[in-house]
Amino acid sequence: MNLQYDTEQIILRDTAEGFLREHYNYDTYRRIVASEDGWSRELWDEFARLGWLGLPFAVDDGGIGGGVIEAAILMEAFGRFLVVEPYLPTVLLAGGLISALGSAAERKALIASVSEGRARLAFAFADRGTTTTARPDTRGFSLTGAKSFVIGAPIADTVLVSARIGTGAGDNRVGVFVVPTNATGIATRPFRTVDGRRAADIELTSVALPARALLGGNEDASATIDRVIDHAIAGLSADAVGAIGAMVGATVEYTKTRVQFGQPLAKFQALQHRMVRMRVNEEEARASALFAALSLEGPAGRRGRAVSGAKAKIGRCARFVHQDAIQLHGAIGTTNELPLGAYAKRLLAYEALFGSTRDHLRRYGSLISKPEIAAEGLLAVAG
Amino acid sequence: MNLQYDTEQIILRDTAEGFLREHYNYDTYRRIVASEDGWSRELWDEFARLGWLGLPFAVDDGGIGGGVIEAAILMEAFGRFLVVEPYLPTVLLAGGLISALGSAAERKALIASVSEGRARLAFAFADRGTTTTARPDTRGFSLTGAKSFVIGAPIADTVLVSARIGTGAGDNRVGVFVVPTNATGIATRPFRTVDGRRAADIELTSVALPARALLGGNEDASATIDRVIDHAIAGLSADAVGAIGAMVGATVEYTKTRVQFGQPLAKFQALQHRMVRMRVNEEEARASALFAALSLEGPAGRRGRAVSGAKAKIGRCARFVHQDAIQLHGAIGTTNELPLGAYAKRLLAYEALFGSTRDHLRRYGSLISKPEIAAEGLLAVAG
Amino acid sequence: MDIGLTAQDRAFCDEVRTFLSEHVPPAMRRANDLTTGFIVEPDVSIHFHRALARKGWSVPNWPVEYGGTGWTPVQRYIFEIECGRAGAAPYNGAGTQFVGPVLMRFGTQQQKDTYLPRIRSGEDHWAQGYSEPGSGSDLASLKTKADSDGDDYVVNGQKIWTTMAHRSNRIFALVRTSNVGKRQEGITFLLIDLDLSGITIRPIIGNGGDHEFNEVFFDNVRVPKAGRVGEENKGWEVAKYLLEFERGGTMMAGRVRAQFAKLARMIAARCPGDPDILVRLAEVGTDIDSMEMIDLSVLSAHQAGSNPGPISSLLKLRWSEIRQAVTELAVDASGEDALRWVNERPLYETLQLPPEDEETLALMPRYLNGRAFTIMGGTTEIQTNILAKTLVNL
Amino acid sequence: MDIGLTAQDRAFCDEVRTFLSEHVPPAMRRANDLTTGFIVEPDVSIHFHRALARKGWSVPNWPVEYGGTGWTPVQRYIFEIECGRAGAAPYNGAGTQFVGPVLMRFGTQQQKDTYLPRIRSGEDHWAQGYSEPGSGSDLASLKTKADSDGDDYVVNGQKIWTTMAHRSNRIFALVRTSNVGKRQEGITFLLIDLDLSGITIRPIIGNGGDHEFNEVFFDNVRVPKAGRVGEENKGWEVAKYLLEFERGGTMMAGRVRAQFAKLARMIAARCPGDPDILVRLAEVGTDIDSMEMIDLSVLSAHQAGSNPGPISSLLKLRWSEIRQAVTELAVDASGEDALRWVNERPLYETLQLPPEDEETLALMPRYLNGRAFTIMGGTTEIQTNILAKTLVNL
Repeated sequence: MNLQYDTEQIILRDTAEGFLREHYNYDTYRRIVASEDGWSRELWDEFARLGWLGLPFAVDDGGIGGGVIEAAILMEAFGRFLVVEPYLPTVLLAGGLISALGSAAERKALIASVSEGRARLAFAFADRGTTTTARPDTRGFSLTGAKSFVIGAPIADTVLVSARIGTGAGDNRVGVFVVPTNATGIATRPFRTVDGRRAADIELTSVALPARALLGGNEDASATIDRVIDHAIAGLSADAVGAIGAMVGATVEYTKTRVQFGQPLAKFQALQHRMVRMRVNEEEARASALFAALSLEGPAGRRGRAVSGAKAKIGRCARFVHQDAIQLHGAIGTTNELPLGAYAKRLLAYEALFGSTRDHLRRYGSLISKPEIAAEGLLAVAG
Repeated sequence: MNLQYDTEQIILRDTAEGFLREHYNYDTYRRIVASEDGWSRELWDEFARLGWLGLPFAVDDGGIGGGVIEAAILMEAFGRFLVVEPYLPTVLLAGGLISALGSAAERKALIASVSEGRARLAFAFADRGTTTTARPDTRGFSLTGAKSFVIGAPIADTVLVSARIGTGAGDNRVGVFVVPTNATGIATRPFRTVDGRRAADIELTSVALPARALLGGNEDASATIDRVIDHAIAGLSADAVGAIGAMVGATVEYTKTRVQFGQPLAKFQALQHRMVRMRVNEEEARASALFAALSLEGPAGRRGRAVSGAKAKIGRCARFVHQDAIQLHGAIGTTNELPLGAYAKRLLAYEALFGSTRDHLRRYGSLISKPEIAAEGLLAVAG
Repeated sequence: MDIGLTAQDRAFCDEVRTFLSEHVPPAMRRANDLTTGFIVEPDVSIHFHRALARKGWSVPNWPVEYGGTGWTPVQRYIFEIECGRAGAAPYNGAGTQFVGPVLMRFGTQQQKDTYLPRIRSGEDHWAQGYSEPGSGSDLASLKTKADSDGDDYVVNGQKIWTTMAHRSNRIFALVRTSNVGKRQEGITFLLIDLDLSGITIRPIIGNGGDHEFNEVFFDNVRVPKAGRVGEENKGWEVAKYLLEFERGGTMMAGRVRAQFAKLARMIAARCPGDPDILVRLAEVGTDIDSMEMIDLSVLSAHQAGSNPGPISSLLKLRWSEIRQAVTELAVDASGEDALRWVNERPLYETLQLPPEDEETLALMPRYLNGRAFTIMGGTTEIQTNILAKTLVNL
Repeated sequence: MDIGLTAQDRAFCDEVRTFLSEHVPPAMRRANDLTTGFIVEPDVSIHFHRALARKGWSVPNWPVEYGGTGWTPVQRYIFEIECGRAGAAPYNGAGTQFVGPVLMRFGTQQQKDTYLPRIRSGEDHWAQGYSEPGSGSDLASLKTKADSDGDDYVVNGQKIWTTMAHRSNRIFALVRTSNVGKRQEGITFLLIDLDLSGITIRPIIGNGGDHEFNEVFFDNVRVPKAGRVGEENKGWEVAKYLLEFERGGTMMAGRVRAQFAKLARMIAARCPGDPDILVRLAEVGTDIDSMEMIDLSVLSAHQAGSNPGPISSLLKLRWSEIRQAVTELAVDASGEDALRWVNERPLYETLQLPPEDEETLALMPRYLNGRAFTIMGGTTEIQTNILAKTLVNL
């Protein structure tokens, strides 16, 4: 067991924070969010140049070969600086699927275009209503179905779509298809999200695809999809920890400078105790996110316990921190004059994406309610 | 609408508190609770002399003719002074059933013995396992079943037992039977409760009863039983308000006298804010109990909303107050050196008796989730 | 004791319902349902206010001689509940609840004659100029100064958090007329026309995306001394009198019940079976019941001519938290859909979706704006400090 | 980074499990399950302690030269977890975790030679004499005085909250040897035999019905100066060193996990389907996971030779709250049955019921006693004050 960052990881963290502090302040965020597309090509290219877009991918596939901790470090920095570029959908979700499912050729082609910043991808997994199905035909497949809340879809050139490839009853195999967003038969209803990102509901009506559009082979991709989504949740959790840390830090600084009744707010015991609770929540959230990241490569059961546990715990920490941070700032905290509100919105989005805090408490609860699991220490769990 | 106590009510409150302050301090409480039977005959006789045991009963039945508010005033005083005598089972539960169901003759006989302090009663309503049934036979009825957690049963000479008198399918009429606790076929397993009271599980095996043992006629008593239990919950809620008020008051006084770091605890802002929350909870609890009492004579739906609402709200207030009161007292609050612990135990009992806070939140929730009810003001609701 | 309504009360209730059914058209109801800020735009609510004025109901809390209704406390309570239920949008509480009572107590005959009728009719829309960037909870530290110059005060400085200033034609403000003695003793209460030269208004956008707050800058603004309420340097007394009204003096039950009913409807439609949502709905419901019961106790005490005591801070404290709980539960009950966002305001002018989708888009902005409930009009922390003294006697 | 166990760690884990399976008999497990106070009676836990001593494991946190095990932090963590899971009852932490380390740091050779072996073997059982009726959170205000008289101190005064004093043969106490200068500078750390004449012990019964706390009165008790640890008037330094151990320095995860697993078992048996109970179980579980992860980060930092920072107060703060949450949920999950009460203690000597009924009777006393978790060893409020300075730098 070793929970210390190594030198490279410390360097990564410092570079990321250094770069973003310089190039991604609140005004940058507001400008990008107000823009038509809601992302900055210049910064995206910088991310590529810094090796961030290839960070989690194998060197053989043209990536940097970073691990789950490296991804978490970067995501925490993104959360801390309100980065809205589509890193999660492009790199963690779509990129993760491609590395896991793609053939050597597919990986080479797609991972390279991601790492170099040429492609922005999205992953459409949540079915709205009926299951999306891929009917095999002479020319390949025909996709029909509806996907909701596809993060990054409006600004993606390619969207990965999960669809049932099983034939006949009992055969529920799911495949992942590489679909150009301009393919005929695709209707995209884009919308903004509270935290300034772009998402879309997607309608697929007999979208004709060549056989090679199916990522990898015919095997069921369900387990891989679950794992990749858990990776995304872990990444998003690190992002949330960054946002939580920023809110706590901003509140401490503000109360030290804001003077009422002849002394700084930070001198009032009632507020001091609130800020201690905020910091404690930050520490707990950080610890949970770390446990989730370190469990990603373990068995599915343990991974699920750690990831749902983190989502549920950090969701509660996020709620507590964003509310108290605003309250302690007073009126100014309820406006867009400070970045505070943007962090609050980011954390509210975290709570609801990929299953709510309540959903994950239930998932975690059903796992933990087995006494033998409840009794196990984390080392044993993760080891 | 008028929510002011009238003069008689103020006198009742002051007499009750005056008497108990003089005759029922913490040492009295401890002595009575430690005694074999867990109640004081001397004080019970005093209660009779003061007219408390006949308070809610009609004058024609030999009672005082007091109303729901008078009962609430007395119960709040009982809660404030930790009275453990079996007022709830004898007067509110059993007495309430007798007034509602009994024939003129039964009322005359039983109410008088209650009012004069000659009888201590209990009401066995909660079936353990299968439904308790009364099989009619030539000599009257034969009762068989099991009742759990019958409050006051070990010290009652008579216990009222609810049992199915319905004959054949579809006929689920329930009757209430007057059963001497020494009748053959009754097995009583007595136990203490956390708050120093006595209760018992009761086994009934072919208990032979005369026909007149059935209180009132053959009509279904279910609705009456529900109403009487709601009356008991409202009374117990007033009791809880008394206990909450005592804990809040004790905490405020203690923190004013306890000096640490050169000043009274009451001067620390963090503790001041906690005590404000305690007082606010007390006010909310008191208001909820009052609404419940005032709704007892309304239609069943509104009564249920008010009573379950009060139980659910006061249960939460009680939890918050007993925990903070102990915490603010520090170590001494965790011991039996002060009455604080006795109040905490009384409130914990309140939370779990007659359905838990959660149960009543659900009952209230199912009623309130109808928007037209949610929109109604309390006057309209109760009026 | 009784909590029932008299026959007259019920008759009155029917009269109010009839009036509301006639004067709250669907469009106003929709505007009310889809307003994400604290206040429905005046250009919507003015119509309702005018209807009230025609009926003689536009200033129910005023004494009859000033055009009040002479209603009993119970009748005013019924009116609040029914207005909430009907989705009626109140117009400029600052005028009817603050300026009006203040002028009756401290105003000159001329001020009363000038302003009261225009508040009653809705001709005037008032804004409140209290807080300053450096003076929030610590109001007495305010710096905006008014220098005497002949028949005028020359006002320089800056106010902030002035709700709806951009929709108002007048503002009442606390200004500093002296720096000697206690800070409270150098403050004066001024009525100012917002069209005077030297006044500029800068919008402040809330986290919910709404423009309700403003900064108001005063640059050598000449304000006639006729606009002074009370004596010079005695403005703090006026302000304290007014704050009493702000701190939950108004009955919240009506508005909150309406929001709560909307929440119940939404939950019934969206996640009827969800156990913890139901429990949380019940928790909020019981909170509302107990607070409404406290409201009624205050009414009853007033009716009996006795003083309800230091309860107004308690009402502000808890009602503001309960209103937040309603907006919070609404967001939680809508899951991912609550994250969908539209920039344009007001929603009722931009949206054309199925009603439930439109209301879903209002939930998150309402939650975000609602964080201000526990800050505006005296923060929860300030109320708690006050209650520590007044309610707990610490 | 990795959170895995090495092959040696796993081998060690097996060795520990084997040892525990041999030396934690069902009777001890039952005593542990039915103990409603904080501490299992020494007459039960001594047997386990002796077995540990025979194995050389009775003082794992001590340096090897004093009989410690030389385990890595991870091994000590494994030991804690496995002891918790096995239901092993720890013996007199005051001796092994407080007195031992204090003597190694401040004790004379003679004190080390006399006391350390007897702690290792379990011959001595130590009590802690810190708090006084007037000196709780504000420990430095303590008044119990020790007057120098030849080779002795004459001790007069009163200690309170001395856990298990009635089961101990020795006590370490802070006493006042000077009233000049800062209050902290007149305090001395004394080792006192409890059989000395002039010492009387009065039991204090907790709300849970258990006798664990005591008042200890000193009436002209002659204590040899050989029992002084460190210099006269330098006891505060010793106390501060010791308090560091008290504030969550010990690893809680093992004990808490054991209680949590018991809770999960109880819920699975009693109300398996209950949605809000499951959600609350999950909340506690995630709290435990995150705190255990913080524990492990501290371990890892120690291993890497770096200082974990002001984390011990955070651990005390949260672990104590989590332990309360476990006892609270247990009570809530058992409904009315949790109200059934038995006066006699210890329960494992008086009860003869089906196991689940016996455990139900332990829940309420455990909850009531557990309220002291956030008070003893530095209240939550004190920890929060400390964290405001050390963690938040306010």
